[in-house]
Amino acid sequence: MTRRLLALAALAFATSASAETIAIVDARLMTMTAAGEVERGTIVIRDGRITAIGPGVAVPVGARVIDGRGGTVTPGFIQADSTLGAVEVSQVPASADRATHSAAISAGFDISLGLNPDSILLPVSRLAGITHAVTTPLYDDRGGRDLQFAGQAAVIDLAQRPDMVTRPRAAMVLEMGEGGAERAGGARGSAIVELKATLADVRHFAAHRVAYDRGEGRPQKLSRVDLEALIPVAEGRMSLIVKVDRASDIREIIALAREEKLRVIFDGAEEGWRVAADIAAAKFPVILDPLADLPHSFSELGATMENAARLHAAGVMVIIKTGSGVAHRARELRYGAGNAVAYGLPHDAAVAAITVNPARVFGVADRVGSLEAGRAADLVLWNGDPLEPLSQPQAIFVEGVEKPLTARPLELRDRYLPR
Amino acid sequence: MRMRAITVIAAIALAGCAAGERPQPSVAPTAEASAPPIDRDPYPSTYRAPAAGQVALVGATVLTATGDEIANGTVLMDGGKIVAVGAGLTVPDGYARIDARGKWVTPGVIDAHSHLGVWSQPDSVEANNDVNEMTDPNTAQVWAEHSIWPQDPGFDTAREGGVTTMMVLPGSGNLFGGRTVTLKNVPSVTMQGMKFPGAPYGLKIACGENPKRVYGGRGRSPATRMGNVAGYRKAWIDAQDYARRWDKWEKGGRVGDAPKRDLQLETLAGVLKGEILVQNHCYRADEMANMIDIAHEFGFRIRTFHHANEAYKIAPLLVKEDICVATWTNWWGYKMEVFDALEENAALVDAAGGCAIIHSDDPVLIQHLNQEAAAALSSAWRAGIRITKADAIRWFTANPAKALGIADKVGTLEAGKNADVVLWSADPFSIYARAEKVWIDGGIVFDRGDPAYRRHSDFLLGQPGETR
Amino acid sequence: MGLADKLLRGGRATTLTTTLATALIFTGGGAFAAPDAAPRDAFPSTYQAAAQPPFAIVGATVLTGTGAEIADATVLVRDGSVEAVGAKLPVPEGYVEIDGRGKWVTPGIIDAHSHLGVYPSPATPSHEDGNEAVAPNTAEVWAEHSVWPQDPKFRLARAGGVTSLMILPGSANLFGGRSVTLKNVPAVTTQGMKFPHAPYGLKMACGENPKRVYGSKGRSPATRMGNVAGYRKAWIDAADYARKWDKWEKDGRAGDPPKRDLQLETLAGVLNGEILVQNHCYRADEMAVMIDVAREFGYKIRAFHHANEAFKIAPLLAKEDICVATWANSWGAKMESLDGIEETAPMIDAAGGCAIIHSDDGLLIQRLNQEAGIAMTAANHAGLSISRGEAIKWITANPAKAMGIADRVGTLEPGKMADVVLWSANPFSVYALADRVWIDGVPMWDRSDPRYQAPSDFLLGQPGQEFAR
Amino acid sequence: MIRAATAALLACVFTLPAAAETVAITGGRVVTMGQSGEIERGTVVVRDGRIVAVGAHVAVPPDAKIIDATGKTVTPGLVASGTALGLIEVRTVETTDDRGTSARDLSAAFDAGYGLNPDSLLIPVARLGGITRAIATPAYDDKAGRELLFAGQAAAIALDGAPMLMRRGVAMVLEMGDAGAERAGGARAAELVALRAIFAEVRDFKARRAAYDRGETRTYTLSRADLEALVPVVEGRMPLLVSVNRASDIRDVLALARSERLKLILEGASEGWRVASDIAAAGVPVLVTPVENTPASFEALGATLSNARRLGEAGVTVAIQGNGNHREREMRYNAGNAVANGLDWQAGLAAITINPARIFGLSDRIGSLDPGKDGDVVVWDGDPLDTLARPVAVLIRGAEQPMHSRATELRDRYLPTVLSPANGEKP
Repeated sequence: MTRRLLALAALAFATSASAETIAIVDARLMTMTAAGEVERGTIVIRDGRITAIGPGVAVPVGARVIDGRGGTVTPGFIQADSTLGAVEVSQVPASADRATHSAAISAGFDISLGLNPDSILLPVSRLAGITHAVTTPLYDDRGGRDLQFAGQAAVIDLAQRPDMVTRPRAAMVLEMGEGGAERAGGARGSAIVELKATLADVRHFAAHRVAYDRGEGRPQKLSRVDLEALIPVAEGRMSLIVKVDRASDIREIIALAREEKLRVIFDGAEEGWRVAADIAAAKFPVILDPLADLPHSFSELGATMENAARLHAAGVMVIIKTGSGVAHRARELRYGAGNAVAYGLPHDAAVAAITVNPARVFGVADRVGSLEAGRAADLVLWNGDPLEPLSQPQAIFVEGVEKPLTARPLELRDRYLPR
Repeated sequence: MRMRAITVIAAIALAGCAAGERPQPSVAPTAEASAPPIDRDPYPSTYRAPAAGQVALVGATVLTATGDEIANGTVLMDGGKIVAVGAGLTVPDGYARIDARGKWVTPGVIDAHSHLGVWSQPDSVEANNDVNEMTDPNTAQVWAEHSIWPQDPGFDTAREGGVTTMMVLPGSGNLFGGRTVTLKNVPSVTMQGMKFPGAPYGLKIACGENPKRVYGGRGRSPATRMGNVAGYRKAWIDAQDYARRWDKWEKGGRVGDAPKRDLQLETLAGVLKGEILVQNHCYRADEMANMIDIAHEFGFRIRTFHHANEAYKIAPLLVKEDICVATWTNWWGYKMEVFDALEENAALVDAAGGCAIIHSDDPVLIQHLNQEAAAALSSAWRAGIRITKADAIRWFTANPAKALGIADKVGTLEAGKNADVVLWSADPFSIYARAEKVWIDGGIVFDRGDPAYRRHSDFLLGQPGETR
Repeated sequence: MGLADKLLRGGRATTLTTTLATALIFTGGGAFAAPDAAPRDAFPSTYQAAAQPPFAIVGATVLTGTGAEIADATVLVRDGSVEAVGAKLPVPEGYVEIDGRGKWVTPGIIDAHSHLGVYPSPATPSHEDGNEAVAPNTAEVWAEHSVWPQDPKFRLARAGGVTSLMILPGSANLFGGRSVTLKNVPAVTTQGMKFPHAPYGLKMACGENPKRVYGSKGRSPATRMGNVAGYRKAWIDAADYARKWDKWEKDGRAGDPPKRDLQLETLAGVLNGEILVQNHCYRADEMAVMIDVAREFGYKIRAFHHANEAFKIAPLLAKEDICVATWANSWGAKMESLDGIEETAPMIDAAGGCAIIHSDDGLLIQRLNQEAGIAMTAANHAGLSISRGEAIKWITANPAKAMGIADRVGTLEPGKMADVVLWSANPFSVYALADRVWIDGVPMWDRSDPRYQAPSDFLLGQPGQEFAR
Repeated sequence: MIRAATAALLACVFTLPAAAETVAITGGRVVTMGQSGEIERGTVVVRDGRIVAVGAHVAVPPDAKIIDATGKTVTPGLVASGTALGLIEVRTVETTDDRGTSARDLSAAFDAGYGLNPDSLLIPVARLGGITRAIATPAYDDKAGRELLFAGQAAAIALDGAPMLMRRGVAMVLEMGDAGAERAGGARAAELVALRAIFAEVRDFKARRAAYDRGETRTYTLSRADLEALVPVVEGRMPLLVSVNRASDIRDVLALARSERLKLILEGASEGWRVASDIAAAGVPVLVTPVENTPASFEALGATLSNARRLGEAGVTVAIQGNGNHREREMRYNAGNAVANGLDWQAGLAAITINPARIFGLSDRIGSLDPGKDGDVVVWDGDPLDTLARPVAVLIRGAEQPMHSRATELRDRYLPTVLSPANGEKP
């Protein structure tokens, strides 16, 4: 009991960067940088920062040595398209802040506000090597809502600390295809026309803010909050995550993005492999769930487990996620990547798809997603291949802070574990 | 190669249509009967095993699901049955020899909880949703087999994941959801062509949040968990009464009019007689304890608790009651009653000596039950629980076979058992392992190297991506 | 060891008779011998107290629950039972001695009205199982099937000295269902908490709630006269049902037994005296009507709950031997509680009745001692003379009586279950904290020892649980 | 006993609040909560509604009515924050509930200072719990699926009859966390975004009132009345009273207040102890109900009996609330329970006297026994925080208040039947 309380205390208070020097030795290092993979190397961490990494790095005197033999060090994983921090129990609405049905807030919805760093989902996901997530708004259509945008996604860390937002407003979320059509009057055409009209409104607003505030601008369908939020999208400064699956829908979006000069991140793209060359030419990244191989709807009849491998082979930057808006099952991210490997994606590309690729796409690659000297340690030591279920993390660092290998389910387990 | 495969498939597919003879009803008419007997098997299986030759898998690591891991093992199949399993066996003449060195062999994967065919792909299409007859808390009169669409593309993808047998259940909106059906995962035009011959029926019962939300939300009973229990008990009282009336009529030499048949009570009475197995969706430990007391009160047995995320809290009780636990590893937290889910649930039940099962309840997860089990095994090792791969393989083979009442036929690689076999490219507890070949009753039903075996469903013919 | 057996034996005096009576009426034998008839105990308790060495609490002021206040007293506990209580008793050898000087000892607190487990925290629709508000008569439901043993409030109530409690269904219906009496011990199953052989209760509700719930749906009852018509119709059905079973029994069980009906089985249990009526009823005039209904159909009301106006008919209630479970502070939330006063319980007591302070609330259950203190103080200000020895009964001996377990708990008398609270100070004071709590002689709470403060599974790993409380 | 009861009966029928006169409360232990600290045996003199002298050696004016407080404790009148006093009679009788509006264009402008009921029978009950002043606080009326964010403005009231309004607009009431999110569309972020937008609107409106009236400003989502009501809030003159519980929500509110330069009061704050230093650093006071320790919702999982103590230790100004509506008299027990769980006794008393007075800007008039302040004094026969003590005299603005309520009248009516059952069922 006392032991458990101590563990609890550790869990709650282990947030300050430790002032010690740690060396992880003799591990396989997947740096995700130009240095590539080091078969047997050492990482030295001092005051939460990586001070040296590579083969033949000397262990400083007095360092705490973590034996990494047989193990692998990867950057902390990034779960793209999750709702971590915004949900506790999906079916308890009060604990879910993933979406709004406010009639006045659409693009302006900013999920980085009101996140819960104490969420018990964070340590659960962390035990699967996830140190960051792209927390992404969902749609709440309860009120017969017909607003276009789900809102703005944020990159967060899973350190369980108050300032959990790594990058707020990292991208705008828009569903097109079947869902978007439904929300725009039932036809894909209407959704696209509406989107173009909205972008025109936003550009007008951006150019006539003063008049708008004088009440002299043209009538705006969107609220001021929404209009403001969309300016960086219309100006190509903020990426637009477009949820879409059907091959033809993907092509439409590529064309629209060219006309409107939008930066697009495809999400889902279950038939992406069928238009892989177009996506590669447009240089748009794709977030996908490698396990999605079922024809759930008429938009994803071509779904296959080989989607990731085929897109990668065509030169598309692939980001792997677990499901859509996943929270409780975010921990399956590495299994998804493993399955992509089983279905043809190179192993290093699969690890990139959950580390450096999302870091780059969401603008946090200077902090996370790869292992370099000078950075805060954001990494995981595994006792085997990180994509294997039979491997477990041996040490986890989130942005310089070593996190305990505990979570509520483990406490529960220990309570009932036969002794 | 391709031609041969297609022929086999055609044979399988036709099996469902070619059923000329119906098996005899299981209740034979008696001479003095004044009323026609009840046909206990009105929708009989027309399944015929695929053409099976003599096959030898040689050199693989074999997990028999009886507790053994055999290195350099040989598995011999003949006439649809396992003939022998052992290390370095001599392959008799006439056997087609398959080089399995570096690969692994297990029994066919059995999913104890599936909704394939009753909630078919595309599952966003409402017309494809036949899983929940949510019109009354007690719909014991409905049978899942009458909702099955054999063309659900999910059957194919499940087969590619090594699934040879599955139980398809009605949903959990009702206290009594209806009868389950156990299927062989073979391509077929008819449901009867997939039915597992001789498999007992199950009765789907649901605890907890779902029934009370569905009916409480409509201002009907049950609106609370105590309302759930009152609903179960009332139904069992009715069933006892019904069973007694029939018994009396039978014992009285079938004189006079038979009691009027009632489909709902017929199913419940089947449980009281032990012919139908209770498959109980129930998450919380305290609710499982209540269900066990109800079973004692009315004298029936619960075969399996499904989902059962808190089973670890009462593992010794479940062992004592000999109730299987079918659960997940990774699912948790989406509603209150799964809040206390552990990755170690199955392992803790196993460690207590119980019958642990990893099930899917999902068309994606059913393709990766081996991986879900691997994650459970990994968590067990993390917790210091000593379970071997040879033990853990039971979680999706031998143990679900027990839960489904077909353990005498499938679930292990033992001589005499049906030859439902999976050849894996690697250790099935590895994320990279894929089912390379799958046999059902000794006949090949999947071969990853042969495109002819992939995507059989009529639905996907001519659709985008069909040629993947 | 045989402690559990001992507990069962202890309970035999009344409950076995009761149980046998049930058996005679419904089954005439073992439950499983005649599966069509009602079993005696379909959801049997699996509660067993662990064996403990004997102990003595020495030097405390003891309120025995029998009316006495004993200074510098010794309480001896052995094999889960109270062995002896008295001033300066010698402590036998081998007893663990607990220093009670400056402290107070009372019987374990008993709450006669709680919804812990059926309305757990946090309040989410998935947990809320207290009111089967789908029909005015749901006598067929049993509260125990709604109890979530992991409700974090059980542990909080334990820290408030509560050792036994009756969980009732809610008050939306005329007949809400059966209540269940629990030992406040941590358990994974409800059966693991069930007070062995405690009789069932039947929750009935008067007044505003049923008529609002059903009247607003355009169904009966929509008025108080509709309420009464509803009760009477149900009792007529129950009497008919009981008569059919009696006849079948008397006819030597020839022929088919009558078909079981869960709803009528519970009501018939009341008519036969095995199930105790626990009646939510605020107004004096409605209580008087309920007493007449009980007379008409020949059953007894064991307790009126809430009963804010009980003080208006205190002599009637004393004469009818009906307990009154009420509050000191709650009043005015609705019309029928407008006349609530702080002195209801003491006035019942002064009239010779059975007064109870109950909680009906997850916060108040942690402080029933204070609520009793408020009532006592208010009464003494009003000129009544209520001693502490008397007032402690409101939360110990009297609720035990209302729940039909007074032969086993509620007082510190030799042979009773050792459900004991050691308080840091006069328990009626706002500053008194339960330092230690024993249930059947087993330590269940210790304010200075984290081993006894473990929270519900639900709170494991949750934010803000860094220290026990 | 019967004699006492009869006397009480008579007293309650004929006693009206005494007019302000000169009163000397002598010989008691005086806990001033003010500049004189605690006086072992002291005297408090009240004249013309005001305290004129407090001390150990104060001369009793010759015309003074003397209340002998020997062996008793004298405190300032208690101040109840966050109450429905004056706004409600029976919670389930809607016509008697004036706590909130369901009007679709009335939010911040709703003012609980209108429509107060000085005849409310809740007031004598609260007074018998030593409460002399209260903050009448608006509540939400969400029946019509209301989406407006603010409940309205709270008012300070006195519990000595009409006119009871003491000060209007002492705080703007806003619910955040679970309930606030629900009202703003189901997500916390939605409410935070909406609030920022609203404050921007109010600032814009404030700068361009004339243009607004010419119809030349941009369209505002709020009505003019609501905009006007919020001007003192964005100017930091009117505190924003925010109900919030989860630690992260508290941090969000503190950040919002910092960036918007708002004056903040937190209410509820079940997990306040977890961010106590943040709250203290922000100089924000907190209204707590210290007995609320159940994890009643996902935003209160960290609820604990030690909240008040921990907040106090971190340097947060804490006021303790009662148990709502009809149960405000339990406020002092709540303070007692906070003390039982570690809060300093003086701090416990401060939390129901001087602290709420300060928090709502009323400490120039009430909250302590200092010369010049209103004569709100309570004499107790024991520890005012304990269940075992009762007030024996209550003065508000210098006037002795009747020591009975409808409840005590009921009690006294029925006491004789209880004590003499032979008298029958009815008196």
